[in-house]
Amino acid sequence: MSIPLVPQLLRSHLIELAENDQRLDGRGQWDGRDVQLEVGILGNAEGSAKVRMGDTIVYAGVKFQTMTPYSDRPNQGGLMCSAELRPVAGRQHEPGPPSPESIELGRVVDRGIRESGCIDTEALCIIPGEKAWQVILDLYAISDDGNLFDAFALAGIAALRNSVIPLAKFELGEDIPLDVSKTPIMCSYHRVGGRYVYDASGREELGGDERIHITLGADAHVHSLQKGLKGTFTAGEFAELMKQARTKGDELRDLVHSLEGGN
Amino acid sequence: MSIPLVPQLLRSHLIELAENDQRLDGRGQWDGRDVQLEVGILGNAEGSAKVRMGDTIVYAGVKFQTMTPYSDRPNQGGLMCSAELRPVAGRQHEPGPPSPESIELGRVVDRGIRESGCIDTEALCIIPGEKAWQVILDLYAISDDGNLFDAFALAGIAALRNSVIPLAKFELGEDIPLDVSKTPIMCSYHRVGGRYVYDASGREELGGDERIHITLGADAHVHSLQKGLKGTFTAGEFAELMKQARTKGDELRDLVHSLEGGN
Amino acid sequence: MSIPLVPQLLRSHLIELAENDQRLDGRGQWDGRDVQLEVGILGNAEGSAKVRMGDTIVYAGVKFQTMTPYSDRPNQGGLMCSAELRPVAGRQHEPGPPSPESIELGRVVDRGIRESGCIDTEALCIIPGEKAWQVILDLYAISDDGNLFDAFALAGIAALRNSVIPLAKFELGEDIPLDVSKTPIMCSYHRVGGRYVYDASGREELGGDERIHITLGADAHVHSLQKGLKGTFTAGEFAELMKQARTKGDELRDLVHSLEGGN
Amino acid sequence: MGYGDVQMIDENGIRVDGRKAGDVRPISIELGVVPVADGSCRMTWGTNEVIVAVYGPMEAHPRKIQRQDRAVLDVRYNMAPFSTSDRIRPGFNRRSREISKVTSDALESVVLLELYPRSKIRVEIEIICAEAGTRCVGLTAASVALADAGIPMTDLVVSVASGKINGVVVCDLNKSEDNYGEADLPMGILPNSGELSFLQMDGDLSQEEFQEAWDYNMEAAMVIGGYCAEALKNGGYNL
Amino acid sequence: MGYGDVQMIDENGIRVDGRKAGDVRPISIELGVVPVADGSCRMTWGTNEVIVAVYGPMEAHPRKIQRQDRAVLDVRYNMAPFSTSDRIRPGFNRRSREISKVTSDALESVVLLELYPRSKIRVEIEIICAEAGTRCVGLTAASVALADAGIPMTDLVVSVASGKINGVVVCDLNKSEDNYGEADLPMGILPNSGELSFLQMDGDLSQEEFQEAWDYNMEAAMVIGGYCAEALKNGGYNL
Amino acid sequence: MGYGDVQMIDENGIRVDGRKAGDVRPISIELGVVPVADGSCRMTWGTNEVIVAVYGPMEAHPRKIQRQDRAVLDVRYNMAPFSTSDRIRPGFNRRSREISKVTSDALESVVLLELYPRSKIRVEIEIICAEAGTRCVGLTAASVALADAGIPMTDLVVSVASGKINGVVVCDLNKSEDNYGEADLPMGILPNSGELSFLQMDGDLSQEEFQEAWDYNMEAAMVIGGYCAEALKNGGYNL
Repeated sequence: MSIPLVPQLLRSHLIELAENDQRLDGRGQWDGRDVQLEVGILGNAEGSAKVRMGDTIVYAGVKFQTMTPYSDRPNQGGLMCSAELRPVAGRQHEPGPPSPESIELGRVVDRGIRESGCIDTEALCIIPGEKAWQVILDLYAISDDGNLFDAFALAGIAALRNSVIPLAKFELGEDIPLDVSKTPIMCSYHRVGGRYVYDASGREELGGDERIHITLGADAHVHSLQKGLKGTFTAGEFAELMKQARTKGDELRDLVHSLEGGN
Repeated sequence: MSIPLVPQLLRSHLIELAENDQRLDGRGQWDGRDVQLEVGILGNAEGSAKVRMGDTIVYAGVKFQTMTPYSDRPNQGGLMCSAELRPVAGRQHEPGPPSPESIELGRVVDRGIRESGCIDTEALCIIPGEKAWQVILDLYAISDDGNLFDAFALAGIAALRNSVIPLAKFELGEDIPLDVSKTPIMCSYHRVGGRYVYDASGREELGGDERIHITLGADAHVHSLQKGLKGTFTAGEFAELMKQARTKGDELRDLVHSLEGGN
Repeated sequence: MSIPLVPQLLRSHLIELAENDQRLDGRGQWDGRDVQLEVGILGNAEGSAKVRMGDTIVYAGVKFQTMTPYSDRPNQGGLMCSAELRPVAGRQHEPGPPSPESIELGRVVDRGIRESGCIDTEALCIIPGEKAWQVILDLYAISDDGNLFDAFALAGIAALRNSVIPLAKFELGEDIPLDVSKTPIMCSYHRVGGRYVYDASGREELGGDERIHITLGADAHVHSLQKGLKGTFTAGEFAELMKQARTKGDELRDLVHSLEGGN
Repeated sequence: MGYGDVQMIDENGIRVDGRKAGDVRPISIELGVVPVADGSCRMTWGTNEVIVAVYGPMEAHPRKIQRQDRAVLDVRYNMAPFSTSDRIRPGFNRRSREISKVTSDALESVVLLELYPRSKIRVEIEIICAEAGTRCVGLTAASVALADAGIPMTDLVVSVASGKINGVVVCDLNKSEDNYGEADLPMGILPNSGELSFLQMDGDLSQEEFQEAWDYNMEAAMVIGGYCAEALKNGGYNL
Repeated sequence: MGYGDVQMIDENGIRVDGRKAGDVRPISIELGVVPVADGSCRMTWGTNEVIVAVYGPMEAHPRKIQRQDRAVLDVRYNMAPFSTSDRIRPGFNRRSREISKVTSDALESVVLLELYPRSKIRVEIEIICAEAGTRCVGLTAASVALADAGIPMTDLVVSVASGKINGVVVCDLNKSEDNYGEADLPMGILPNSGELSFLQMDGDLSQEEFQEAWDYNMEAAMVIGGYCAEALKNGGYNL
Repeated sequence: MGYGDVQMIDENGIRVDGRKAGDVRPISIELGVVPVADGSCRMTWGTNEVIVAVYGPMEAHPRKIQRQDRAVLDVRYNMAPFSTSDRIRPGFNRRSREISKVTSDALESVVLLELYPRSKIRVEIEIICAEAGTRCVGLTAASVALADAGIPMTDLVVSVASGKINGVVVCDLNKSEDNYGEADLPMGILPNSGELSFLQMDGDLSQEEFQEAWDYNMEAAMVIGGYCAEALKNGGYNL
């Protein structure tokens, strides 16, 4: 484990900017970077997406396997979400076993999707007690310039909504689209220079404090929350973030839906 | 792996004490610390015990799983004994993979119980060749002030003798007590200041040399022996330890039995 | 991972020797060390061989297990080749997980045997889709004085050709010899002092550059090639090595066959 | 699974264990339970049982983990193999790693680490018996054990979770409620400042339900914070 | 499996995807695709897609990996879990370790490591979509990415494999050909000097077939080396 | 398993392999069998075959494992995958770890480690063919290999096990006896002093049976100690 030096100069600079309501790259407090979302771009995956938010670039790929249902849930298949932070994604990402940071990242993204109930695990059953589909969503960062959480969550739900169950490959009939009933969207806020900002860049993360992740569904239903890193926040601060997440979440949900023909 | 500094001052002090037939905490050579034994104290275990010997505190918990019998022993279930030395138990216990010391600890305690034949593995068979009970005894140290071997062995056999096979939970009938036909007792002796003492404390272990573990059943039958650490001993020294272990073993066996209503 | 110091003095000496067409131990450029090959020497293995090439000594042992055939190859058994470079084999071999070097060593030897097609995996099928033989070849170095590749490859093919399928032990009938239809032979060349030599010793490896492994079958059919370590070579250099390997391969193949009664 | 079929709350708003919606399960706190540690705490909460030992401040080694300007806080959350209905295999576990991390983040927010440069403080959270809400019990007990070890802090962290069951928001789900629960909102609250240093949530809550669960947690945290303060003054609470 | 039954080459020597024996699949090269890296390259080759990022030269740490007289080259070849028809489980993998090592050996032969003592250069090869020949694509793309990062080299390494199918030697096997192939000869060729820094081979080739495959590789490498040079001059090729 | 049904000892006290109760299986000792090592020994004992190599004293590294006042003894006991009837998978193995530790403890008791501060001595025990009693063969061979390497010791350690079969105490169980044995008492004896540096025992022995097994081991150790001394003088024994 290497210890990042606390960049005191960077922190001072970020405080100064915040006092003038400015950010390093000129964005406003609640502005996100440009988002590019592509789906269906991986030849060997049953569903896929690529997200670019500024210089942060991630892929999501969906594969299907058959599994034996758990004995206490004989009518259900499974959803597994795995996030890999490989050293390709940045100078600071060293090879080795998954760090606590990357475990948290994977689990928070996973819960945001899973807990929304967007996938009906009973619909994944093939033969009760014997065979069911396991949906495996793999998240893969190629370039980390901050806010991998939101990039992974966006790529993940877009890839799932773009997936086809490969019945033909398993000699079980004709391929059918995977039914995904919701579009949970994560919005992450980082305390930088003393105030929260949306979609922190890599340098803002480096000089920032605590982080709050909010995953919302339609009608502002809350599906998942997580506070990470050292720091405290007030009820008032949280209420403002929730308000911002409602607006931004709807915007990104529209982006996902805009790529889907029939929706 | 950290290397404990050989505490030369402590060793000198222990030699001086031994020459005057004294110990650090005022005990006699063959005296043990106060022993507190409680059974049935863990809500989610099928058998449990807690042992306190001075400032050494350990738990033992028994769980049952079903297993497929090994093909060469279709009529037998299994007994598994696992000892964990987690960092909660003391400043010197660092996190990480099991050390050679903790592997030895677990295996010696396991053999003392297993080799006594106190559990009839054929009685654990449910359907020959298909299903049998696996008894899992987990030993767990909370506070290590020396002689974890004896504390684990005592908690282990008491927890097993206190166990109930959870037939109801597995929908196999009504719960029945696990049949444990013997009460093997381990007594450990450590060379401290040049002579052996019973039930060494943490500081005595730190300044001591080799260690001898003797597990006896009823009628002084020998079930398990182990010599640990650097050092040699004579036949005469061993004969004296065996004599001491016969007396102490009977005493602790009576303590275990005193907590059992009908025995 | 320890870093071997680049032995500049050794390298200079090797260059000087090469300029005079000499080697450290007096051999000619294409001479190998004395080879001793014994087969059938391990009591608990179903096939075995021991090879000594100078001070390099290795064992190969063959064991059989039953396996369930892979669903896409229901009529086939398997061959697994595993090479262990344990610390017994030399001062430089530290304990720990397999190094990239030992992984390469195992895989190159494995491919040389496997890719020759000398074992008909369909003949290893016992009951299609249900049961088949898995042949496990374990390569084990006792003393490493260079060129483990060739020693392993030679011991490996000799042990396989010496193996008996233990039908009786598995209650499947009477033991029969394993059918091995070919005798692939690996010849390895190391650039030492600027030119290639055959069968480099430990000190030649230490002061050498890149390495080329050529595995040939009868009629000079090529079954496997590998270039290892830093360095480049020309087409002309390679052609010369191929020529040398054809001669040497035939010689070693005859040695293997000379130990087999009926062949 | 037909949640509607299992009625966990009666027509008078009384839960299966007799509690009202906002009630917390019974809690006891004992200090000094690990004699070899620098500070320790045993907390029972419903049938949860948690032991926390604190070691340090002590020299951080190997040196590469040292921080020049503050102490390193090394927090581990672990479930004993016999703590649950099905045995837990010892070893690497992603859930425990994540809980260890968020617990550490929550405690770092209150411990005055800058008083101990180049040193290490170890916090060992062991779940001996698990009902529901072990991460909350562990975090609360850890902040008490740190205080017992005399480590300076700006505040305690008191953690409690509210959730939704049969469409009703209630405080501090027990095991049977958790099995049928539709959402869970654990929070870590500083009783003096009212700020949060820990927050998670899973499931489905409307904005109104969310606010209700938040408020329950805030109220409960003040009550439990009182228990903790009493335990630290008197060496224990409710024994 | 009855190779003879599956006819992969027609009577005119035309392969299933329309190529002649010596033809290479379509290739595209894009630079700078990993914005946070010091150099990077995306290469598609048939339906293979590979991304390579280069970081460094930077300080090598921990210090025990430093070399006093040169830089350490740290090369990793990895397949994304979704890159193949059957998902690949992340983690330790003997095949990837070996390919990483031989790729590193091949690149060390051309990179002027002695210019950067005590430092480290990381080369991360990620297979995003795999058809056949990923080790060749990865090695070629890695040498382009190193050039993109401005690391001085004596030459590029261009890698390509020829093989045998239905008893015929052809260049650059695609996936369906690879499934029925009888031999595979990947080589890593320095386009300027014509020397080799990488060589593997598996299967069964007579001496004559071997020579034919060798010659196909040499010719193809010169063509592909031209694409690489063009990409490095113009920021991409065939986009 | 009905031990009574399998008669391992006849009415004259003769065992299945023709030995009397106190007899040891045939033993041979060969030195220098690992040419690259500083000392080595091959010991066969019945059909057991063990090879031990000793490396050192050499510099202990990394430095954190160094001891200022003595050498570190690094002992590994390992069974080759093909050494037993069922293949053993390479890798971590609790049994091997424990035997390595007790073997190391037994050897540390006789090796004059304080003569080599800050250095390391490696002892590699490889079981090539296992019958019964491999830990005894390994420990005995290791002490011979240390002597072959010229490492100063106060004494050899000779290890042998007696056991109980069909209710009769006998010395040095072979494989078939071990399968039906009711107890096993391995000891490590210093032939000159008669002291012990190694002791284990499993099973069920009355005090009288225990004494009988102890006495057999003591007698056998003196005989085997003679073989070892002869081997060290003459470069081998019974070859």
